[in-house]
Amino acid sequence: MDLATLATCLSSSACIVTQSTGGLIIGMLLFLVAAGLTLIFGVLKVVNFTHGSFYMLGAYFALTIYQLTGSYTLTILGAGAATAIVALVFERLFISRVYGQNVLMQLLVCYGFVLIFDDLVKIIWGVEFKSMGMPPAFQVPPLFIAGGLVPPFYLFVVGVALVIGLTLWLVIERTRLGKTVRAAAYNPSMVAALGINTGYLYGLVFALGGLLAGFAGALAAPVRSLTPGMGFSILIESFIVTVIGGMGSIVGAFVAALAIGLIRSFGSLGFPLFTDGLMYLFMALVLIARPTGLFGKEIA
Amino acid sequence: MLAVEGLSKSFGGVAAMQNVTLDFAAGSLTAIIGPNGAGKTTFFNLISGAMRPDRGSVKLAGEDIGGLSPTQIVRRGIARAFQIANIFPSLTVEAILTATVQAHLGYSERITRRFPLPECRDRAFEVMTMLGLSDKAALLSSSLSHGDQKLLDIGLALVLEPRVLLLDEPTAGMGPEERWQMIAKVQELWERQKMTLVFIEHDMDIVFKIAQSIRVLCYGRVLAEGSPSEIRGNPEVIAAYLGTSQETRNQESRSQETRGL
Amino acid sequence: MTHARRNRIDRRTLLKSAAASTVGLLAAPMVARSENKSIKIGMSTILSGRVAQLGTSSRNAVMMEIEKVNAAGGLAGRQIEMVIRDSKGQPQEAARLSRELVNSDGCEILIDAEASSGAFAVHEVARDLGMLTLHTNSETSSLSADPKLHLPNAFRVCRQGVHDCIVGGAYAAKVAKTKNLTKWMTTSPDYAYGRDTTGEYMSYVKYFNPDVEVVGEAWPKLFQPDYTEVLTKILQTKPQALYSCLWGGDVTAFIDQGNIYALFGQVETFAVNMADYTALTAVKNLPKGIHSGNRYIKTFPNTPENAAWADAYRAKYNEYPTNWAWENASAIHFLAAAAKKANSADGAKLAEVMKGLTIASPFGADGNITLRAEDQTMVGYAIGWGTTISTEPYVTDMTAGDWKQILELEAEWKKKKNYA
Amino acid sequence: MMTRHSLAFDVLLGVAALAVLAIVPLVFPSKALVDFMIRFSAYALFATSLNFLVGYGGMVSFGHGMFFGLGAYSFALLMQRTGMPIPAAFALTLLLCAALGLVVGAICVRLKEIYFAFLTLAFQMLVHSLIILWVPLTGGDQGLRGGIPRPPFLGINLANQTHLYFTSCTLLIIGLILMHHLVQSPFGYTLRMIRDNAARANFLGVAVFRVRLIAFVMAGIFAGTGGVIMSLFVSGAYPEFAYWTISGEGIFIIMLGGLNAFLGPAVGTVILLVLNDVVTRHTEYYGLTLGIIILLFALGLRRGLLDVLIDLWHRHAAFARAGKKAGSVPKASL
Repeated sequence: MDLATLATCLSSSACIVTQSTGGLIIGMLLFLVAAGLTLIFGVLKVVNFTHGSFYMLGAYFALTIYQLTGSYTLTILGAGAATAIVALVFERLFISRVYGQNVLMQLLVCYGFVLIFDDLVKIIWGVEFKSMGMPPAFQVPPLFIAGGLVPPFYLFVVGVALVIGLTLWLVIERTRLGKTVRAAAYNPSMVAALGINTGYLYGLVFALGGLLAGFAGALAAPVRSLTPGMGFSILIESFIVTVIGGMGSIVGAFVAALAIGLIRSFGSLGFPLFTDGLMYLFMALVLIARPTGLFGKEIA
Repeated sequence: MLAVEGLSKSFGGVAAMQNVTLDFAAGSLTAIIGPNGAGKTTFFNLISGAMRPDRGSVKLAGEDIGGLSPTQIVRRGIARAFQIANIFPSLTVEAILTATVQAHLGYSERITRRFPLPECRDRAFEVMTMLGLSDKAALLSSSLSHGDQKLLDIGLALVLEPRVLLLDEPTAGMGPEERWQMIAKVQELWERQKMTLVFIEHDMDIVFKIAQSIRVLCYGRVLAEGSPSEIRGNPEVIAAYLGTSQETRNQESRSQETRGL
Repeated sequence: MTHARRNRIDRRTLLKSAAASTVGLLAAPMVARSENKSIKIGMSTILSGRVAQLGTSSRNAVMMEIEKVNAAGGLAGRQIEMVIRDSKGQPQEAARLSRELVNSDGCEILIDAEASSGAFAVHEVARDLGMLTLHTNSETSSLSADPKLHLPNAFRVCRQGVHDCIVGGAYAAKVAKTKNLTKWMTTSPDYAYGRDTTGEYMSYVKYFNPDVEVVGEAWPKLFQPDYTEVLTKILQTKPQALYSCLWGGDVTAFIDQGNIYALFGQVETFAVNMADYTALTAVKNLPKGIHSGNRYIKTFPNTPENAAWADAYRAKYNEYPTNWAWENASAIHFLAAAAKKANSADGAKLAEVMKGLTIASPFGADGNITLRAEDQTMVGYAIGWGTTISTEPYVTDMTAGDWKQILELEAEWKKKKNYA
Repeated sequence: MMTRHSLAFDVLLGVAALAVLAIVPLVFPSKALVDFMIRFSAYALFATSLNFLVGYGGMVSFGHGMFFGLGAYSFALLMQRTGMPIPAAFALTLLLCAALGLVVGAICVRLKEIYFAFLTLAFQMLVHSLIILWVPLTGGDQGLRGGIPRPPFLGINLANQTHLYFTSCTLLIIGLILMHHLVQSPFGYTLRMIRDNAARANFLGVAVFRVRLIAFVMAGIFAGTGGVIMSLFVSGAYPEFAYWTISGEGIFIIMLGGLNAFLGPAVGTVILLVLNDVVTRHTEYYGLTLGIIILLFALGLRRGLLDVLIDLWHRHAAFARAGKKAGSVPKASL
């Protein structure tokens, strides 16, 4: 433990800024993945263990598209779209067959695909880890904000993530589609009763989840090393996020993701050896206090 | 036998039960009626410990049982059956009843012997005969007809040899003659068991046929209480309740189901 | 109907695999070990998951060398047959596989090409079965240094943490003196290798240059995808110099993420595992002037033999060898030499002659490498530090470590640890 | 009297099975088979205990591996640090597992479905990071090294692989008999009631929390036994034993074997181990192969293997009896 460092940091605005942006970037990428996860659970009641793989695919797609086009904007959009398509196909062809079945059965299908996707990546892109490299536009020195260091790229990432998150929220809260989605989350039979094609809706939700994960992957690609199985750690973390936030709650995912991000960045100062432990501890505490997560609906 | 005083409960500021005071004489057969959202089910939930009352007392034979856990209340002799039959889908009728008996006798955590304990099994069969489910003993409860499921559900409550039995719409979702068979059964059981029986019912014909006395709830308040004849003549009741049609009642009962516990 | 068909299909597949397994289990050969018969060498390594690349390169190197040995007549006249299995990096699997390699595949020699925890698992198997076992990847010093773990039948044919630390420490201390770097910080993966190496490295830096003080530590998890919290912590601590033994994809991610904080302009960085082709070729815009130890590079030792070996490997597998590759190649070199000397392929006899065996090697500091008798671990291999440049040969100004000094300090270190 | 449902019958079966297992290595003198059976015992105990929670208690735990890990570590440590005889270390280990189960269970079993799953996962990961952190005691990520001393007891010498084989098989069979007895006891049926409909059970006077907690502790003890066997097999202990992947494999095993049949997990264990051993032999694309096989199960059989077989058997019986089909009613939930 190293509480002194933490204390001195909390007393310096520079440190707080730097650490917070650090936490923010971790949190935002987590949020993008977790949002899809929680959305899918909320609507389809499916615990999508393949979501980490979507993130991985997003990153690898980004790598390829960037190598081909050299345009990062195209890369992000392309990676998102491609992943969305994969997700859609995955849902239509496989997950849709296990709706309403034992949760464990769905979990099994997902697990199967985690393994398959990892090996496919291995076959297509190779076992060795890759790095996409920073787009030239962002190869600039970090900015100083209130004495804290803030890399422009991270500003960009956080910005994009926020925009995506906001759009998502607006779509869910304001649009007709969003209403349907919420209705479906509340009571599927009702949606069916309203004469809405649930198959179409579910496919859409899955694709949306894939899109978000794909974006996350593309945004992470320039700074994280790409390896088969890279989806895994983020999967676990985003599960922690969704559970803390309350399965099915986008807002919850957002709050929890930020919390986890900050816990990581400040925790690494105070408890350098226990940053992961902190995360699980936090989750345990939340669940003990609120058995269905921060924003989770009470299942009576 | 059972008496509630000043019972109040509200959900998020919405009062579901306001200062309700009622009592049910030992061995009486009472019907609770009331329109949509009258708080009938809430009333049962409060008595059976599914919900804690905000204010007010629940007394069973003079003992205050307000705020006790469902298990504790069951042990004190209040059993209930549910609006929607909540049977254990993957178990057979026999197993369910036997397991319930063993719970009643305090054997449910026995690990020294094998299931079924003969004494429990025998009792289970008695109940089955009483209910007329003997020939269905080996069936999965989930494969029973709706009526039989409700019957079994009531049977489970009976196994506990309750002093007070709460039935939430024993005839909900049944066809006409099924209803009458059911209600006849209920009446028969009541006579045999010498217990205090309180039931929620929508079918006025049934209510007026078998209930000794009736309590009318409306928007969480006691609107009226008295003998069937008194209630029949009560203008408020007629205004508030008897106007509504059977369909809406069914919908209403369903909407309450979805609320669940 | 369709359902029924599904069942049938599936039952069939199941029966197949079941049958296959029962054959594999029951018909386990009680191998007759006649001299003229070919000899099986079992190798468990990591062919899937994060480290797959290193495992694959280990396999490549071994196969490449085996070809030569077999072409030259094999081990004392017996052709070598490699049986290579994937442990997926799980120690219990490594243990299981090693047992299976011996018990059901009839392997007579084991090569343990596992990372540290796997190596210790295989070491226990070696203790149990008494097979000749060559550890080719685990650099954790205690594996060979700790007498409690010593086995007559187990050898370590790879670099060793403490050696790296002594050389790196001496090198870093020199740089620190000239550039007057006193405030140091460390960033290493939070597992045994990371902790031990970092601790020892810094202790030697201090030993050679007492002015140096460690002002902060960060311990990212192994395979952690994001180092932001680590980087910001470094920026808070504002050290003059940074040591890290992050490796593989982790070090490249760290470099990529450090770049956007312009970290390497501000801090003199010593990354022992940077100078390995896996990292050097993967990382985009590799910053100039990062100090690194040699893991494997074609130009160090700068001999025709070494270059030739690297080119041969590259020609065969069209990628550069890794650190694990040269270590596993050396294992085969030692086996071949030992077999010649003992004129036998029998594990016990080989183990006997391997103690203290010195062979010519492209990877030797002075053209030779030796399996030191006392603790049966490799010494004399090329070890040195240099600085990175963004293009081939990626690393320049290599300063070779002084083995005389290494051995002296290693002996002291062992005393300090009560190993000797 | 001894019916098919009596403990005596189970014991008899167990003894018979043990007799067979005793003969096998004499008939097929294969070290590999012996090794396989030891691993099988460890995993089968672990998986069956997990299914005791999942299949009979309806409690899907993602953290069951914590007991496997604790079992392995505490046994290995007790043997290394204290000179105590093996049976004592074993008993003490089971005690520790029970204690952990009691503490974690008391916190977790209140939670519903997925939240229960993830809270157990959280505790497992805490146990895992504790193992990683507490290097002086556990050896950290390198695992517990230096081997496990195995002083002979009652003429049993666990340093001898054949003895270890018999011991593991015996532990396995005793474990299975005990768990089967639990499942068939009044307690077992109370557990089923809770699985089907906890709230209703509650209104029948069942102390849901306590029953769940007891089940959680019991499962922990048996899982710990599996861990002990594993530690003896690798003569050490590794953090991987307490990692979530072990719990994942456990779930996976019961899904393969079938979670509605008592022996399903045992069957599943065979399937997984065989897959693992056979597939890794032939390809390094283990994941791809395994993944496809998983899909065959999940989308093809849609149930565990043993479940399917039993189902078929019942159908046959039903057709034979020409018994009437019963329409199914959707599971009511309170």
